[in-house]
Amino acid sequence: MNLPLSAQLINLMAALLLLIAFAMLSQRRILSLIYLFAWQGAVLSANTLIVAWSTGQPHLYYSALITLALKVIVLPWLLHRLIVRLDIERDVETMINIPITMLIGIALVIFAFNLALPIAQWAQTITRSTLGIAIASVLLSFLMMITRRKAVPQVIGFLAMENGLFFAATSTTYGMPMVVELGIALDVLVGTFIFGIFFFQIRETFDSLDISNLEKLKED
Amino acid sequence: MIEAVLSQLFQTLLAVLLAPLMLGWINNCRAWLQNKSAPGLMQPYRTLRKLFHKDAVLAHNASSLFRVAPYLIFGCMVLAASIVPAIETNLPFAYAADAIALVGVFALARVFMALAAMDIGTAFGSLGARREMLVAFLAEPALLMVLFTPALISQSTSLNTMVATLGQREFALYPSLAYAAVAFVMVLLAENARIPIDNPATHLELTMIHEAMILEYSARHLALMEWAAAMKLMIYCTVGIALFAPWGIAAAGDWQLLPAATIALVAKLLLAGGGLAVLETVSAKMRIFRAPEFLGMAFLLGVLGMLTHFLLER
Amino acid sequence: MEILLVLAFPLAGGIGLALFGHRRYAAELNSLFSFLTLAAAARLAVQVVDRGSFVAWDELFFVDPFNVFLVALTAFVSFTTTLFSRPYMRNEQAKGKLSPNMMRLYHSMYQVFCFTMLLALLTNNIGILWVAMEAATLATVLLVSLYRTPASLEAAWKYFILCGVGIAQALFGTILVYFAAERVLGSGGTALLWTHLYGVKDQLEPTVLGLAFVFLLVGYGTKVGLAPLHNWLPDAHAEGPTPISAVLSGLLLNVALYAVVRSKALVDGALGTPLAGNLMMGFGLLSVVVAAFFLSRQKDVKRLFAYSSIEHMGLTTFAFGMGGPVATFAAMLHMTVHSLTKSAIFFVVGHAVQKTGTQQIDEIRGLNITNPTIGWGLMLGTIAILGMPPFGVFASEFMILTTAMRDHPWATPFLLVALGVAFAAVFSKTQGMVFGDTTAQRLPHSPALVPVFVHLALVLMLGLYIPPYLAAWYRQATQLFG
Amino acid sequence: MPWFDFIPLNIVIGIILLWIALGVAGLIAPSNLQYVTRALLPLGAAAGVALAATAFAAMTQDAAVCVLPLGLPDLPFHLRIDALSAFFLALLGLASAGVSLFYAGYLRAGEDNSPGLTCLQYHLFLASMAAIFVADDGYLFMVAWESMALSSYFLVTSNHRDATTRSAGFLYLLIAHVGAIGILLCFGVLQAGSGDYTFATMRAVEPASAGWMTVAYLLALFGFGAKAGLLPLHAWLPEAHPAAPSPVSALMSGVMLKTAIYGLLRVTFDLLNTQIWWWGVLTLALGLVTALFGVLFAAVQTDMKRLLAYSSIENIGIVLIGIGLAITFRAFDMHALAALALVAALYHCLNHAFFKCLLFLVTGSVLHATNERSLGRLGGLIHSMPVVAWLALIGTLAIAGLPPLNGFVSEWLLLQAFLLTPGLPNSYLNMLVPVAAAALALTFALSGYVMVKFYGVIFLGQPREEKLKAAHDAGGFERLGLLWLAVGCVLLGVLPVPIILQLGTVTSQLLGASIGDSVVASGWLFITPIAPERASYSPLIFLVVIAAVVLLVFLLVRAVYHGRVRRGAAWDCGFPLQTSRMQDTAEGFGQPIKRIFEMFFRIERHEPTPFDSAPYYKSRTEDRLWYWLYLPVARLAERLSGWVGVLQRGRIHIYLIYSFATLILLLAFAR
Repeated sequence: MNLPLSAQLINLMAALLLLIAFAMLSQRRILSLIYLFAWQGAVLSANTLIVAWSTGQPHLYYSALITLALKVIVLPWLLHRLIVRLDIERDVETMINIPITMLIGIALVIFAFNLALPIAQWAQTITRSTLGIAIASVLLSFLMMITRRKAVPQVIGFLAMENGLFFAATSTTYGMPMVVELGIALDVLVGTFIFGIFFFQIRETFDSLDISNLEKLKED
Repeated sequence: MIEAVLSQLFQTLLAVLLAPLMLGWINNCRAWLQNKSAPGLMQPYRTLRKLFHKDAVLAHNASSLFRVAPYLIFGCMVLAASIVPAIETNLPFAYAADAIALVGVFALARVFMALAAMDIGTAFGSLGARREMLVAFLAEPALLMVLFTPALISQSTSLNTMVATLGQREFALYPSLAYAAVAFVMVLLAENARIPIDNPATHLELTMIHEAMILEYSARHLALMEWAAAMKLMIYCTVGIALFAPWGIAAAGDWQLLPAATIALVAKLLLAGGGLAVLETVSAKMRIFRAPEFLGMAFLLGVLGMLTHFLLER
Repeated sequence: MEILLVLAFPLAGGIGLALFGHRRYAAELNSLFSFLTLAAAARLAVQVVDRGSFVAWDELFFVDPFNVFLVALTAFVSFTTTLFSRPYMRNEQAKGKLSPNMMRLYHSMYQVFCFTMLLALLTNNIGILWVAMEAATLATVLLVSLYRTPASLEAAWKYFILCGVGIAQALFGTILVYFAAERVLGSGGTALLWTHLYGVKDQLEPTVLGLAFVFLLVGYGTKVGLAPLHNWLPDAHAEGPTPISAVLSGLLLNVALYAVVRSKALVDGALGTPLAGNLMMGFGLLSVVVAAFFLSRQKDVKRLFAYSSIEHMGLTTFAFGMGGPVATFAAMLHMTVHSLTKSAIFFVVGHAVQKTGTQQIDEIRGLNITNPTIGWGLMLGTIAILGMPPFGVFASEFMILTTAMRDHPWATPFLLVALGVAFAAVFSKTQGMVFGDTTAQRLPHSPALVPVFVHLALVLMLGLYIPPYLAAWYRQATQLFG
Repeated sequence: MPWFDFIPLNIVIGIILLWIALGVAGLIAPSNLQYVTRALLPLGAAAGVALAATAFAAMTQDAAVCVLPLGLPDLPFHLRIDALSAFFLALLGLASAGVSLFYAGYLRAGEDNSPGLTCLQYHLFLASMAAIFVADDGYLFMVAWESMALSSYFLVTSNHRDATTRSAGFLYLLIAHVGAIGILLCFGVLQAGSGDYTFATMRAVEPASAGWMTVAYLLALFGFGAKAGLLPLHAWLPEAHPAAPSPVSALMSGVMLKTAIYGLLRVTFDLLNTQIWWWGVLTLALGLVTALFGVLFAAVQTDMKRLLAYSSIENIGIVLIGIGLAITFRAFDMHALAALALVAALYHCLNHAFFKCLLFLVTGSVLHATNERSLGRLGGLIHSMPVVAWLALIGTLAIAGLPPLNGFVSEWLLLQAFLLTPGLPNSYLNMLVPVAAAALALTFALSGYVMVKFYGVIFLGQPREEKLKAAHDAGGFERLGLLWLAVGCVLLGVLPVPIILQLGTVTSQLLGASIGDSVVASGWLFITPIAPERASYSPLIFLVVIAAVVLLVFLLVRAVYHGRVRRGAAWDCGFPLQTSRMQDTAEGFGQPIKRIFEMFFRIERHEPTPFDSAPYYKSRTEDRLWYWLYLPVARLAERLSGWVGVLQRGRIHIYLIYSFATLILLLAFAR
């Protein structure tokens, strides 16, 4: 395979992203989840940087910067403070057994790749093969949200999904227009704040962040 | 035209006046058959006269309907009598009401009788009314079926045409009419409060139907009721004769045959009365809830008659 | 220019009320801003119907009959809702359910919510559309949990998570569209603009758009409340304050559906196959049937009407899926009458709930003895929403059903069974609430029922007589999806 | 304005608008009784008379159409008046006039809703029925149809504090709605893919095949049958009629049921161009079953309004029998006979409108006078309310089908139609139809039984309760309304020929044939459907003879003997301790029927044994169909909704899985 270096780098990043996604899927401890999330952000911004450099699109630098600021620093910091304030750093949660989750994850990855295949053949970007990975990571974080019992990990899963989307945006198309990027970034930020508010409200109402408290509204 | 009206009047009066006699005749026959001593042919007339002379006694809560009813019922019977071609087939009134209407007239009279019976609000009155209506709603359809068979044969419901077709055209045997005739006799027994459905001679509370209805009547009202009943029986007999033994009934127009026709009619009526008496003597009164079976049988025979008509006669 | 006003007023309102929202006159202020928005929207509508569609602000916004009719509707209903919420929220405050700060949050967020919906409708940029939709979720989620009760928290949480996840899928769809359009329109802004996308829709790569539509449908469909993605909807409607329930089911669902329909138009052009239409019909039918059977087991009055919203959204989606002039016309009419009727119903229900102090259907009795206007309002509203003539809902359902009978006979039995079941379910419950003897007491602030009867009168008129002006308007909109 | 050139149609539209206006006017002073009862309702009655006159005139003119700029943009309101619709409009006008007059006297303040509201609902009810008869496109028809259902529903539930009333109203509206769905589908089939829902188009185009035509017919039979109370969709009728205020029950039973007949005729003979013979047989059979069922259940009722409701079911059955015959004859191209059968059916519609309205109104007067609906607590009212009693007698005799009143005329015509069936080319039918005739005869006879029970128990005998002695007779307006209808019954009974001639226009419109010429053959005095020598009937002569004889006999008896009368205690076989409790009750009258036709009923009986210390008798008679059809359907719906409940168990993970699965499925499906 004789791809340009940039493309190889991007593919590497993609692989890393997928790896982290799997790691998150299997991670029990909240604190390490947050770290993993930060790492994912880092990979993302690096990836953006590479794309920007290789295609020479100025606005991608900004978006790389935003990503760095938001997803590597601000959000993890916020989450960290949150769980410290709620002192649940040590929280370990029980999930349905990991091997099965893993297997499902792998199945998803295969599915995603097959899904992306025709498109990848049609596309001409140097980074076409990453679409599959993007889809895969989105689906994986979806799976993660499904498997989590506690509020914070679910939110992290949500943000991870956002990362996957962002990755798709940057690597398959060289980034969305600036307005949209900013809008999305803003939404994510506000969203996280609101999540924060919720954590406290839920906490003070149910004195735990276990979502199994939130199963009262139903058809009986 | 004028003779038509005359013959109409003649026949109507004949029916009205002969009715009690017919009743007397039947009673006599029964008496002979049950070897009792007979009251005499004219007894019904005497009874009527006696009743007309008496003062009417009404219950305190008798309503106007109660007083009107006897006249209405009598009127219905007179009308019925003038519809049925008993001695000749050129009756103006026959066009005013056909076989179905005839059934209607009887129904009208019956309903008034039942209502009058309920009016005083005695136990027996309403009991009689209920039983009468019970018998009626079983007998009426049977009667209609009986009438339908000749109606289908003659392609008409007008009694005139029926008699003309059956009696005055070339002679033909209709097996369907046999069924109809049997059914008719059963209906006749039921409708005229004869044994086995009812017993005109009894006042035994639990069995009576017709008598229970007129318990509260007295004097002229009772007289009219009884007379109407007698006419009803007579009319039924004439209907039977007209449908199943129409020979000798004068055709439209030739009214010089009237005397002969009249004699024929009287002869047939005597026979019919005798037969009736025999039937009543040999059979026993049945429980009220056997009546549905009895009349159901009549109904069935009526329908069978029609079916055989379709099967054999077309 | 009007476009700016339409967006500026609610935005200003949002900021202004963030400062004064707790004051005594806040409610009036709220109504005032909404009224200004309505006025601007009206002018905009007139312009469009006269001049036809146009774009503004280097193609950032565009208006065509389709979205302008929704803009007008949104502005109108949000205005009448403020009229209703004035006494309603005051009663809540009087009952001590709400603190001044909550009132401030409520008023400001209400305006922001209107702003986001109008933005979503008016923008030309599918990216901005997505941003606006997400923002709408964010604006309402805190309102749903306004009462801070466990139930309301739970509802808000589910609302947030499910809609967040859904909307994320929509973003992926958007990216895919961009990804496909970029090839044709080149990178940069234009590849996200409806106007340009429609221009080149037949050159876009089918496979990509197929995938994109799936993501968009799942994404925005979650917000429309299509089964089986609907689970957030009844909770959010039942637990939030009633004005919010009214605008949620009266307006937000419409806006989300608007996004779906726009994408359908795009994808149809690219695919040339009825894929998009079939998917929408399938979802619509499923939602109608499922909702109908849910209806018959509801005990909470607001949940009941939330499910009825799902049913009607399903019907509308089905109609849009069928396509064709009549069906599309009917679908738009149905959007209109549904949001009018449903918001009216929620107004009445709100007052009824305040009177009786419960949302349990079995405990609300004999409304039209204590307060005939509320009772008859609820009764008439229910009859209207159940699609009984002479109300407008019947007009649209008549067109939808008859079209379905002609083009998709297989679907009609499902629809009819569902409609029958829904009728039995909803009507029996409403009858119980309106008739019979009662336990209701008076309220400190007299209810504002003018909006209710204005809405119902409009719906009644639409059932008997659709003004040619409006008809022409709908027809122009129908042209866009020819 | 283009629709102002043809008079009758405009007048009809005007009257419809007038009715609506009167209703709205009621809301101006909702609680002012005088205003409503002395001004609005009489005006409504006058409008009814005007409508009847207009329609009667319009029957002989040819059809006129107009289009109102209302309704859907591509389907404005089409209106059309032809012989068929004119006939039913006349029926509506005549009946409603009497009912409105009665209502003016019947309406009380403080009862149920406010007078103004009642006035609004009542007049909307009238207007929507009129609109049904002139509607000429699917949309307007449905709008009018459902408006009728709604307005009548509100009238039925006007006493909504009573739980049974509420459930009755709900059942009524539900079945009405289901039926409406059937009708809508029927139109959907009739427009045969043309996408145009005007009746004109439906006349022009034909459904693709005989199969589709049958589907259309069956849907119509279902939809309209649900409104008419055709078995097994009758369940609402005996519930709703008693629940409603009497004038409303009168209108529902007398006129509203006829809208269903109208619809069926419209679809069968007008919108569908060809008929298939077995449709007729099916309708005939259903009609017979319905009629028998109705009369049997009427016979065992103990609530006077329920009794009348069941008798309505019976009468609708009879009408359907006529229609069934007409379809069969028509399918075999025996047009004259088809016309005869149809005339019988239509005439019976008219009769039923009169005597059923009359009787329901009578129950209204009785209800107001005694506050009793149960036959077990009435009796002897002929003494305290003689006027009502005598007018009621006319209705009773008429509905019992006794000559010379109107009920008998239609029965007579129907039986004639039956007797003339032997012409049918199908031997099976030849055999079966007479049996049907037999069943019909049984029905007629039974209705006599029922009516004797009805009248005798209410008006005759001794009062079963003390308070009944204090009952007051009906007021002026009530009497006027009753009188109007009673006179109608007599006139329709005595002078049928002109009506039948007028009906000829309807039959010639629908069947292209009429029995008019053979009727006029022997003058206005005699009905002769085919030929004088085959069958003839002259109610007038009938009446005159009876009257003459009665008079004559009366005078003779007076002249020859005397007219003396003494009053005394009732004789009763000399039993002195006679009380009112010893008369037959309604229960007692029902008993023989229950006994003979046991298999039709679902009876729960408790009979005392000779050894009971506290003996009591209790018997509940119910409708088997309720247990065989309605409850199972309800249970099925419940079970289904139970199943869907599983979808929403409150766990957010499950919800996420739904979204996830949907996404995956669609992705797999889309590529």
